[in-house]
Amino acid sequence: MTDAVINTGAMAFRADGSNGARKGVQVNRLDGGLINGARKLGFSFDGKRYEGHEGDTLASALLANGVRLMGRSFKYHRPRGPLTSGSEEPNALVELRSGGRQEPNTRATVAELYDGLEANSQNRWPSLQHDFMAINDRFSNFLTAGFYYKTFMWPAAFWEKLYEPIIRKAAGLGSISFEDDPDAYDKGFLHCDLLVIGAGPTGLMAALTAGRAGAQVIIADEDFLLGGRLNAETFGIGDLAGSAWVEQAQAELVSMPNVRVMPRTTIIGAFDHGIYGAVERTADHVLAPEAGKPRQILWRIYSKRAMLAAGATERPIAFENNDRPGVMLAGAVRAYANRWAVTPDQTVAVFTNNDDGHRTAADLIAKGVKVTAVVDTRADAPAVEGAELFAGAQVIDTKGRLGLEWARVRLANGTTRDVPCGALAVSGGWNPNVHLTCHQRGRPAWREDIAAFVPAGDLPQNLSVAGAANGDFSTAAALRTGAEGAIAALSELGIEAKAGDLPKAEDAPVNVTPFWYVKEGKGRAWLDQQNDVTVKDVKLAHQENFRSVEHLKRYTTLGMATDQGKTSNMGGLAVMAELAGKQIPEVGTTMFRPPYTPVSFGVMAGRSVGEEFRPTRKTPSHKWAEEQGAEFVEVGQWLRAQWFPKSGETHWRQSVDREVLQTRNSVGICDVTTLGKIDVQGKDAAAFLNKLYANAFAKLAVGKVRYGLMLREDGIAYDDGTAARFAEDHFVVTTTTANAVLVYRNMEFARQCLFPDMDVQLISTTEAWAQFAVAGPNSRKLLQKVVDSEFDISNEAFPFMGCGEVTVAGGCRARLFRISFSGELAYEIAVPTRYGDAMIRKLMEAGEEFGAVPYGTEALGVMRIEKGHAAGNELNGTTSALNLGMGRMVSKKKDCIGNTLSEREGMNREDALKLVGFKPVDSSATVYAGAHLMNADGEVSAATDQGYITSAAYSPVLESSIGIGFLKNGDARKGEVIRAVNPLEGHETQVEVVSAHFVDPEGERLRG
Amino acid sequence: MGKFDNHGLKAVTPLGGFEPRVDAFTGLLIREVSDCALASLAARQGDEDVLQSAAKSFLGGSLPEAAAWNEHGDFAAWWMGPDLWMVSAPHDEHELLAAALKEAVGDAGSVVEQTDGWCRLDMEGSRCFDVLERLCNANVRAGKPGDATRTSMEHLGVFLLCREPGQRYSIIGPRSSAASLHHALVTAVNAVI
Amino acid sequence: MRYSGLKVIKEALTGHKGWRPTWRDPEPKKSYDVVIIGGGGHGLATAYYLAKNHGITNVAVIEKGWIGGGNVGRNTTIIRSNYLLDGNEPFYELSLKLWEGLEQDFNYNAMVSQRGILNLVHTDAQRDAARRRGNAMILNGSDAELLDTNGVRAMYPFLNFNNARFPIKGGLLHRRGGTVRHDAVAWGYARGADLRGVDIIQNCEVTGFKIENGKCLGVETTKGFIGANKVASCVAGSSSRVMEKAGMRLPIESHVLQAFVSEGLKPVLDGVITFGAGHFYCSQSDKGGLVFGGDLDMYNSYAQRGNLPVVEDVMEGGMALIPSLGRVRMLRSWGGIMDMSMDGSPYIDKTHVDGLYFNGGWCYGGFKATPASGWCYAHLLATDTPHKVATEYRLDRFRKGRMIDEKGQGAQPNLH
Amino acid sequence: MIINHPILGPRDSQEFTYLGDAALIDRPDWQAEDAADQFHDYLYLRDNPAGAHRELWFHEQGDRSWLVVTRNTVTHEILNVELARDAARARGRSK
Repeated sequence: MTDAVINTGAMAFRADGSNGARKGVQVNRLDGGLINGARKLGFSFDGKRYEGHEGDTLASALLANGVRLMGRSFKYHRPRGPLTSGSEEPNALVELRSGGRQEPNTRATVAELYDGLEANSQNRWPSLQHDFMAINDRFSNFLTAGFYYKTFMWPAAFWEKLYEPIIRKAAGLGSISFEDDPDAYDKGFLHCDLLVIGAGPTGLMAALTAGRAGAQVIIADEDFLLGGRLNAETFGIGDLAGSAWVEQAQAELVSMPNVRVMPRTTIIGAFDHGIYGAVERTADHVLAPEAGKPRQILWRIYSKRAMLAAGATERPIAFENNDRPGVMLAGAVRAYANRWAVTPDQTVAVFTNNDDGHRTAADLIAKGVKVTAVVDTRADAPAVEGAELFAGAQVIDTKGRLGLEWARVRLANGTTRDVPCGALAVSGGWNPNVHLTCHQRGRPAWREDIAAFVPAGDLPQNLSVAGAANGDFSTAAALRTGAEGAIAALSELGIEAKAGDLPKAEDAPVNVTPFWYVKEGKGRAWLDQQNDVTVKDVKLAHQENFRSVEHLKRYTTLGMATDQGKTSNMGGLAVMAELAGKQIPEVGTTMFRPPYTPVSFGVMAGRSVGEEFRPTRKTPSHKWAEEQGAEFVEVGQWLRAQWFPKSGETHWRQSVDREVLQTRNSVGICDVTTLGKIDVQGKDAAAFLNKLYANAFAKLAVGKVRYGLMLREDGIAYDDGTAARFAEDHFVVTTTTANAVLVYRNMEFARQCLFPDMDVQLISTTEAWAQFAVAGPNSRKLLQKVVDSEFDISNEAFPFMGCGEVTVAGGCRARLFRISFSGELAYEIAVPTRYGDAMIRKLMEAGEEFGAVPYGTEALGVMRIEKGHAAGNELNGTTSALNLGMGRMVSKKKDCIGNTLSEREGMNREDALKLVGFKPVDSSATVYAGAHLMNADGEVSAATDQGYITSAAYSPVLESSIGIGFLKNGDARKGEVIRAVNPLEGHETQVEVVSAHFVDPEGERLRG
Repeated sequence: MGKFDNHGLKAVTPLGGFEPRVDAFTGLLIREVSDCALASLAARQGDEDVLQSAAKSFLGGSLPEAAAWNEHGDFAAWWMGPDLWMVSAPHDEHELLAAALKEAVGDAGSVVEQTDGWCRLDMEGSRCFDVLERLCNANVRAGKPGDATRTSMEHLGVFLLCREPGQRYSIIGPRSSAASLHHALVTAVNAVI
Repeated sequence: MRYSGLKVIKEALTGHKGWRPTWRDPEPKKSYDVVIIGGGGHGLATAYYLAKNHGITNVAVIEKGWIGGGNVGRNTTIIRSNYLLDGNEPFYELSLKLWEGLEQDFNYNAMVSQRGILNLVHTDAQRDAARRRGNAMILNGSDAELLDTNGVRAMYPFLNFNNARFPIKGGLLHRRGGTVRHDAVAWGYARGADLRGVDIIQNCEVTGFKIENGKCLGVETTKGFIGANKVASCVAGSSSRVMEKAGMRLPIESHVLQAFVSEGLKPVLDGVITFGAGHFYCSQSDKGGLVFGGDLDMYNSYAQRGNLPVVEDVMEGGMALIPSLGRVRMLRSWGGIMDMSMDGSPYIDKTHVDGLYFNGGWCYGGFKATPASGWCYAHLLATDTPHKVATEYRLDRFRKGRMIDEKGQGAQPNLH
Repeated sequence: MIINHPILGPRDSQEFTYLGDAALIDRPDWQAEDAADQFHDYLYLRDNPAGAHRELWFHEQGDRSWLVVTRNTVTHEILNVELARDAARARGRSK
């Protein structure tokens, strides 16, 4: 993979520790970090301008500028700042960009900063600081979990008229602009031996191991910087700083042609048989994509083996008012400090139940940030250097209106202490990122020693898990399991990979004492910060018997936020477990479904948008028709000419009437290429068609065409067309335009599955021939001018339902069929498609002396209705041959698909629907397709329904609106006057039941 | 104009021009190829071996194996399905390819003219892999010369013939959708280059 | 306990101590008049109407997992009465009428919200079909309006009217259609049934039937044998698996249908919209998420999850219809098991075993049918005669050639 | 899903069209005494197993072979793939 594209820009300033340019208004900017201090980027938030640096996220840049307040919660509109530094962020959601590019609910924590970035806060009015809807917070006692199920029911009409509109207006998070998204999106396909999901120490080690072994490797990470937690931590690998080791590993991977390194790429789902969905954000870190280039790409990755090395997500501890801006996860605070050189505030406190929180304190202290206290729930908490430790203590409350000011701590001795802090770094332990292992309903298992769920049970086929995602939290374990996992995966593919020497790395054990929520206090402690689900809500759910995890989630909306429960599910489960007196796994596990993080409509649609939503099929005469100013209509994927307006015609009916009359009076020409054409050959071709068509085909003579009706096995008619016999062992079958694909498929089914020993070969030739209907009394005369003179196409030599090969225009090969859909003397002539454009011009030129007209699908429809020919509206999937008036065509003497079941009683009722015609008693009245039929007298109701009109048109020949349709016992009711009712549009028309063959019922014209 | 093209009807290419279309990009060329006659060739049941040898003498070489294509002088052929091939030859000399092929194989095979059922777009240049991986699920990077893969591009079923991995391909799709296929290719090229 | 705004206020002021379990968790009795297998929407509704309409309260609903955990807990929440055929439309019209009074009836706010359903029309043939359907709806007492392009534009100006591959030519609007908070339906029926004495037994799986001399005497379960005068299966996607234990082969295949919800958005879409030219339909929940879906994955499956191609297909349809969705994100997807019948219409019928009844084959239309399904099934169980709007939902209709095939697709379940 | 085509090797299921139970190969004899019943059972009744399921897939965007795929409907694991024509012959179908 020589063309592996990777933005290595970030690497250039990894080692750059200079900070000269950073200070100033960036009051919380620290030294160091993996940002480019030399490159300033201007951006705005809520209209106010700020500066950040290359390598920043929107959140890190805002924090650097002393901004903690970034959002409002869903229900109570509580002020919120970032909780995390990653894609699991529930609070700091913004509307990014504007106009058609406005993007609601973007996590500021992963929005890469670019020059000119524009962001606005959302779900607040009139401003983020002063949000009117924050009044909800005052009424929170009334707005508990599920309160809406118990009220808003009286008076009944008020729900939709009053309550719901208010709720709908208040609900939701970000908004869309309603402008079309101007950006393009691509899709693509990649293949590999090993897909490594996540480029932290585990993933990098796995990719290095596999890459060195020569395997085809893809390593993807959602971050724009590879390295995972190594970028957020201070500990090194071997002799190198963590980030320096990452840089080295990345350089080696990029140098390998068999490795594709994909930063900014999120694996969104694990699908069957090793197919992974991946979204690569190719232009979200710039102002706008280059012209023609996509904003994002959806990759479908076909992997032989995959390794999940997605790390872990830290979880919070719930306590009263734990949601103020400044209360953050401890690992996130550490990441902001170490990677982004930012502290959320100059004074920080830590609240933890495990050793990890202590790392945050140490790193902040090393960066010169004042750590006012380390509150550890464990009585035996290890000492901290440079900060006061409260062991066996808990944070029980916080204060600060739009941002944290201090935290109240209950000490081990029972007294309280208020600790000043602008930020509180909270660690409740880590949850392995098991999400992808659940995508095929694998159920994680509880591991007591780390107090977390780990992957278990049925993992997606050929997926292994390593590192923190598997509960192995130390860096050394990450490197080791990454390498071992790669070796094991490749050995299954017969590729030998070597372990090599692993660099030395920290190997600290996990010291965690489960602690989920602080029980003290009467206020609210948040579990799901975005959806405002509190410990009290879970207690209420328990009280009301919503005790399984599924009921809990649905009743309280816990875990239904845009973070999909990544920061909230475990807390909710733990509270419920305690209330129910059960162990956490007894309450249930939480399963995750795709996508891992939310994905845009745009990227899932790719290029299938607008006029390119689906391919367009054009007829051979398309260009010519365009020149004539034809109106086009979609018929499946085809564009067909609907009518050909002439100057002076102001209404489509004028054009259509003219086309019909001129065809019936002289000659008209229509492109019928779209009809399916299937070539059927073989010794058993005739016997085969005899099975497929309801009517008999075995005895059709060579050089003849026959109409055929195809039934489904259930006896319902589904397609009709003709079969022309060119030789004993050669037929060409036509299908309707709409069913071409289906008929061809069904024929293959019959050939391969039902009659495997029949000698039959099938192939579609729909597109190979440009075919034109030439219809009307002058059609023969016209064709005689075009068909070469050595071919006799007189009535005697080329009778009705004849077919043969001819040449036209002085030697061009053609096929001629004497068949008629219009009911006129008519032919269909086919030439190789490349000559189709010339052929329509030739036909029109030859027809000039007859006043030949081109006609479109509308005139075609009028003429077939005048003749009572069934089409799609009649072959609607519920009508049998009997209904269509073709019951006698179904041969009882042979086996064919559909004949046995067509004999069922329900399909042969005495009052069965029959296809008949309808003519309005008042010839100026209109008949509507879709009208229902009622007896002349009596009530108009479903119970008295007599049938329905399937197709209707204005017949210029009869100078009346006419229709055909299905009427109970219709063929015995000719002459009866009934009503066609159309209450939908307020019409009722008296119609006379007539034969469906309005024009030339004896069929004399076609034989003339 | 070939020897069978001397009548009053002027041919147009699948993309609608009188001349095949060429689109040039930096390091990549998309070329419409309209000078091929095509005919499908299917073996009749029980006559598979007869057909193989008749085809061999007609083409000057064996019919290709599954999922492959090959060429022998004027003739090329690709595998379409079990006991089914497409044979291709220069149109000017072989407009009546189907008839000639039928004569050669007799009752051992069913032959159907396919010349104008298809459009062919050839892609040449160094960025073929990058373009193709945005269009179809064929594992082109693992491909070899002589591969003939049926795949789909932007909802269109096509045959992808590998002439030189990473460098030269033929994409053969339904003629009526030639414009859509061409649009898909050009769009993908613009996205990559 | 009666729910009301006043009650909510009172509880808020007294620390929410008064709320009782929404339903009890009793141990099963030795036997019941009726045992309903399946604690989904239909099973719970059946129990509710057995008690309420027929006074039969010695009833157990037996649920393998948690009530409401099947398709009533995972669907796109749409209710409508816009069917075409005589065998169907009266039934769905009854259902819609029941929805309209449901919340006051069972005293639970399921947020029945009739904001209208619009089925878009792209061709003349589709308009003809829409007219036939609209007329059938009106003749059956439902409501319908046929809109032209401008009528659609006036409702939803942000649909693609500029460069659509399949231009919008109009639509069939069914104003009484809408959405319901789906989980609340299960809970509301459960609460209503429980209050009337029905035992709801969760985490109790049926492992077999006790059938002697052609008569069903009860069910074997993971909590032991439970006797019953009548046993009523109502297990949606598990129909084939459960009825196999009674020796039945059904005209049913199980397929997976995926559905999706976007991140929360300020109001975009007021009603429900169905895009006939692509496989996409969409509404917006009261919470702000766009709820959308499309076609089945097309293959038989009990896996309760789908695959990527259908996700793409659905979202392509979404973008084709509403180009301003480009930057909106899909948040969650899920897959449910649909018991797809052979003509797309359901079964509410007796079986060949005396005392054993069957309700199933709802395809992906089961949610909207919940009230009428329960109503009619209860009627059948109580009276041993089919309810007048459900007379066609017989298991033997294929033998007789009396299919109720709305889509006209024939005996291929995944096409309905 | 990936279907291991007996001729072409692994192919994406997107290239295929699904029909259903492979029992649809066993089309009854139209002249049997109880042909109506047999056709009813053939066309309408299904085992519909939760587990291994023999089913018909058509390689429509490929070589147009009908395949009989044995697939677990609970896990989607594919256990066996054969050409439907061979399977049909093995079940005694001919002309």
